[in-house]
Amino acid sequence: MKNENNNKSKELGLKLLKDMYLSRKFEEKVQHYFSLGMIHGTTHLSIGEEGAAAGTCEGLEPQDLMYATHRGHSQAICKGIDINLMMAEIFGKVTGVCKGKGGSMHIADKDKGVLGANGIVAAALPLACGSAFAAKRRKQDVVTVAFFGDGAANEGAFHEAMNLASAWDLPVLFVCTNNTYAMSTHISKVMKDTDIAKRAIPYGMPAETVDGNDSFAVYECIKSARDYVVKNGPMLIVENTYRISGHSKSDGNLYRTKDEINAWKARNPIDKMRNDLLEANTCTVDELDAVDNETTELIDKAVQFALDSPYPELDDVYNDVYAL
Amino acid sequence: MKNENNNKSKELGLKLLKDMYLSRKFEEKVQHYFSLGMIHGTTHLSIGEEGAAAGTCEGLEPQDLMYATHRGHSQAICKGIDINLMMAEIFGKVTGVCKGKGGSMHIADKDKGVLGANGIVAAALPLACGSAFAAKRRKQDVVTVAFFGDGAANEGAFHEAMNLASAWDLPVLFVCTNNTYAMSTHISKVMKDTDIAKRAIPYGMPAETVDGNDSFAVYECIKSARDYVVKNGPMLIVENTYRISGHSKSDGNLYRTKDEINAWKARNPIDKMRNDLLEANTCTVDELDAVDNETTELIDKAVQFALDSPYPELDDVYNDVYAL
Amino acid sequence: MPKKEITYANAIKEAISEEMIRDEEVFMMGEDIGIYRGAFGVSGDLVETFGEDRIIDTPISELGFVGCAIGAAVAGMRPIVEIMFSDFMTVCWDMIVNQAPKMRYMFGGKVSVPMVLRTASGGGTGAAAQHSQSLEAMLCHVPGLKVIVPSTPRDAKGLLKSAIRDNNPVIFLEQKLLYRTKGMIEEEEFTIPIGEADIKREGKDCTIITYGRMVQMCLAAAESLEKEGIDVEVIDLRTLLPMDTEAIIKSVIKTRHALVVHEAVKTGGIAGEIIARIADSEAFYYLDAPLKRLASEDVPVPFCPVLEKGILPDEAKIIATVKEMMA
Amino acid sequence: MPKKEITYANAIKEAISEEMIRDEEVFMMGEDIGIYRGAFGVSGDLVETFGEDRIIDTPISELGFVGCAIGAAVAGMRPIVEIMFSDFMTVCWDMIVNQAPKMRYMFGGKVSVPMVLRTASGGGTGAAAQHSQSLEAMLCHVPGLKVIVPSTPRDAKGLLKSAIRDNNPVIFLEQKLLYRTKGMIEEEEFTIPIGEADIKREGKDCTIITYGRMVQMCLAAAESLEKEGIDVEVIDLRTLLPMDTEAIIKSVIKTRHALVVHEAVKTGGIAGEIIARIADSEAFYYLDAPLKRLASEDVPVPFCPVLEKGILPDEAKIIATVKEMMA
Ligand SMILES: Cc1ncc(C[n+]2csc(CCOP(=O)(O)OP(=O)(O)O)c2C)c(N)n1
Ligand SMILES: Cc1ncc(C[n+]2csc(CCOP(=O)(O)OP(=O)(O)O)c2C)c(N)n1
Ligand SMILES: [Mg+2]
Ligand SMILES: [Mg+2]
Repeated sequence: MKNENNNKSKELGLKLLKDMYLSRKFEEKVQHYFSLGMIHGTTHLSIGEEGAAAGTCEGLEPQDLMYATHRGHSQAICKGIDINLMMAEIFGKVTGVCKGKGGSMHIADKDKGVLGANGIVAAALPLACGSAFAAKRRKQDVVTVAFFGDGAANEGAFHEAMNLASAWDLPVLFVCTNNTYAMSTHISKVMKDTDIAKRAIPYGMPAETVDGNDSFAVYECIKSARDYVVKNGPMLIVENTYRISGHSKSDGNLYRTKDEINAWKARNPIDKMRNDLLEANTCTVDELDAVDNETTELIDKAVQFALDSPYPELDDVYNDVYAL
Repeated sequence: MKNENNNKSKELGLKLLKDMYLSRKFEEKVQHYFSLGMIHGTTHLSIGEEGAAAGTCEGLEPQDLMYATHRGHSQAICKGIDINLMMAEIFGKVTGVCKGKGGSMHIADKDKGVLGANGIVAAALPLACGSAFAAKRRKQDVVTVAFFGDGAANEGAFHEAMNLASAWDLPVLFVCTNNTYAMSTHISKVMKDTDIAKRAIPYGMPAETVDGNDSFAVYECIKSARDYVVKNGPMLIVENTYRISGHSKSDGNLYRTKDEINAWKARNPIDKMRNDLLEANTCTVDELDAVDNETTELIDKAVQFALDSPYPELDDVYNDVYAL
Repeated sequence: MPKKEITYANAIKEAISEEMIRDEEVFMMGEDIGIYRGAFGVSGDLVETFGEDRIIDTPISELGFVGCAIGAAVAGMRPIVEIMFSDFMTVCWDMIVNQAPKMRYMFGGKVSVPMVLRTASGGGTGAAAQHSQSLEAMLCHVPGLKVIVPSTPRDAKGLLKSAIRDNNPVIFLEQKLLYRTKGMIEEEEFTIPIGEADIKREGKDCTIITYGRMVQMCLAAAESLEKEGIDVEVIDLRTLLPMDTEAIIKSVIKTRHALVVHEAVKTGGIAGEIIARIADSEAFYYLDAPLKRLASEDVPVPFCPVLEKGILPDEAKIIATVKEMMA
Repeated sequence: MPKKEITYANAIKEAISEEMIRDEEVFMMGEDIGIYRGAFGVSGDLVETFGEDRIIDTPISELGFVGCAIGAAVAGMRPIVEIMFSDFMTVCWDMIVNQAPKMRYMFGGKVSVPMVLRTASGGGTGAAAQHSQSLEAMLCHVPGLKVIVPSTPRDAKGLLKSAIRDNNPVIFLEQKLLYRTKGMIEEEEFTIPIGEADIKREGKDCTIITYGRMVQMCLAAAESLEKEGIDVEVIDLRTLLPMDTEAIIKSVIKTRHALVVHEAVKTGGIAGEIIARIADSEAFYYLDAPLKRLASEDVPVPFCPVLEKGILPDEAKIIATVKEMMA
């Protein structure tokens, strides 16, 4: 029994680690090619927040659906989107998962349950009610996750979706990636009470707060929340974490201290997972390094795929505006 | 001491009664002339809810400001708007308080602190933050009331205003006229938890619920809430009451029973006030009837003023679009 | 073909009802559309026929429930969503402008959003500035949407059925003042294709391009003008996006005169789009007079009936404008 | 007059700064406009100069803080409110369409709403469909608003100062791609009146009517066309609402050719309005060629730079269109 548990958590731990490595390395490449001018537009990196994304997505079932945020690379990767196609998308290539039309802020793949990142803060929350509505109507064992940030919790869309989901008992799992900042704005500046979990109270909705840098803990929390949601209706999960990277391409980090960033770097979810797995004697260093190496290769291949892919033809610009 | 209190509550009771009579009779006339086709468009009557309007407005100071709802006749009257000009407005006359351009849904008079009824449910809540912002900035002893309905509490504007006001400690008094219906939709159908006061919790905002048909109680509640707000920031008051009239001109009342309406008619705030004043021996029947008669006359005069007033000239249609 | 008389409101209800029977995935959401029967009575007894599971009363949360409809559409359902007054589209404008029409494109064609947003549009009801607008021009500026404004019961029914079957977000702007008007429709099932204008009256001297509530007014003006020897062609666009440019150009080449009439305020109205299409077409070379438009005055809709009537186009203004053009 | 060189972004900052010094009631609200200096760096060190009480970071609550700004304006303050990207106006569209521009009218002229809403507009930045739109045409359809789109640092500064002093809600659409462009302005204080077009280049053969980011492109095209013997007049509208129709008509009467160029998608764009004004004016009788417009293709803005560049007007397209018109 002990052994079986250990095997399970080993398997799970390595999976979570792999997810997080993929996310981290994916974004490091994006950052790199962005700085070289080979990726355009803007990108919002989630470096430091991979624990929240990995734990959340692993806690779901494969058929579950998800709406991501503008900072959604890791969310999409952990949900299982093809990293080659996603990398190509961010390079604007025709092989991209959105044919180069969406880019970093609009990564989506319906077949993988990724119903899209969104450039409009909090807009995903009402949309998530829709797929949940459909699933409930069809009596499917499907939960929809709506990711959103601490800043997004101040938008009207948050309130309307929370109210609608609770009034109609929709199977939506509202997941707040609370990194305590909206761009430069600290949560304490824009919320009188910064305990986001309390925002579930008016809707008679249960809520839980979890250490988002502990992907094991997130996984456990989401797993039982999913059980609850599919049977009873919506729930709010607040995952506390930290964005180590800047907000987007143009962030002078004037609003926070190096010390603060460094403290969170030290607690980053990948190193934490490695330490936890080692300390519990669940894995050996070699096993962990194998994941490290494997993911490096996968990401390198994704970059190569993107680089090798052509840009779309101009003619393609008219396609996909309307469905037949 | 006892006597002085009694005098005070006599004066107050008669003032509240007068406000309520004015509101009731004003709207009965509106209903009448509407049915004759002499008033156009639509009107939302607040018959049955006068206790909430009267108690709230009397609990304020004269310099306080107020944003009304679409069901705002009684709110505006109790705040002290000129009933002649208001009646003329509803008749679409040029002497109207908005020169006939606003009508029932847009009654406003800045000089009386009535910053406008609003045709868009919940839109007034953010606007109220603005005058409160100005008052706070100017260190004025001014509170802004934002009236809204139970249904309006489901709009995003409600959430954003509540959050903004609390984050910035703005002197806004959010007053919910909870008549348990939004048109035909019962509150229990659209809120998992119908205790609207709880909606203040996430914002670290105090809230209180009061019997909206007891205008004395409302007055007391608002008076102390005003004290709190001007010193500390926003507060939410929920005033439970009932709309005896239909939602608007076209309401078949299919969504509620005659019994329900009759039960609330029996508890209507005007009769309640009369009974309370009599039972406590604060007033005599004659004193109460005097108010009754006086207000009948005042409203008759208002109607006459409106009837005697001319319609605007067509040329006037271009005025007031832009300020110089 | 056997025909029957029906009101504009009932034609809409019939379309919904037929499509709900035809396709289990069709359902309707909106404020007070159930037992209240809708603010304009359009849904009638639909809730009794289809139950509260398919005719769904929502909270006053347009952003929430329109978003929910979009999400349900992406998931393969076919929501019809009702916004009580078209002015309230503004409170969920992000969903209408940034979400529904762009998802398919942004996601490389992998999703579709088969949703219909029905809403009551226009003035003339004494409901003042926030309940009387005609906002179609704004919608026509959003690629990915389709925009329909029916002027008769038959068009309303046929086009709504097509809209429900369409795999794109369609905004269906019902005309408040037409709800109680009557017209003939066939007993049998029929649809009307989206994107085709309808020549409601043929004529050879002047083309009036219009849609919605203004159609009847233009037809009445045309009758009067006929008596004065001016033979007016009235084109009812029916669908504004996509627009049937061909029908417009063809007619203007024939008549050499074009007037656009709409109820929306003039500046920024869709008349500009129509005129630009004419002015950059072969028809330009045939024109015998300036291209004209008649629309509401550029002011918020005033409450007072005298003022409101004054800002709207009417038969007399149409007649005067056409005469001026033909002079 | 001594002159100095300044960027478009800094010209805007200078206007804000001067007006804040001039009038205690002026303040600014928006997301991350303080220590972050604004998403496009426009506010720079304003927060250090004026403090957090007058340069106010808001929650992500556009509906909330734009409403708050309107309320403060009604109370006599002069808010400048920043919406980070103009696409986000959609989340507070009700405030922009139904509240700010209508309050004065609905309330019979008793209140005014002296508010400026500044926002970054336009594409070309690879930011895809929800961060690249040019939505000015929708705004121009709302009586009660004023709409400004400056194309140079000087226009930006002079017009923003006028906007801040104006007693009406003014939407000030800054052009993302112009923020870093430079131009000369006088050292002394100056303002530019709202509602006046500026002829950025005189010419006698063809009038190009444009505004915002497209102005430089049209001027460059005009230079090239001059070499081919075509003398183009370029009118920069600067203010779209109210529109300087007189300047347009006068020019078109002179040149007998008119082309409108804008970045917004073609269908429903403001070019239609401009063309309708020409086509229903004296200028109609002078026209030697169809009225043309050049605008973005009718699609959501695609992410991929190749595609995005493809949908936008550019110098080559302008040159080709003018040549076609003159042929
Ligand atoms: C409606 C809207 N307002 C503003 C923005 C600009 N914006 C993009 S991300 C962001 C901060 C979001 O903060 P949060 O929700 O905490 O997410 P995080 O960026 O921290 O992941 C802002 C203001 C936007 N995209 N949409
Ligand atoms: C944004 C918006 N949605 C819908 C409406 C239509 N409408 C007017 S009043 C009303 C009901 C409001 O309910 P509540 O807030 O409880 O106020 P009550 O009418 O009960 O006084 C509705 C749905 C509106 N005016 N604005
Ligand atoms: Mg955050
Ligand atoms: Mg109510």
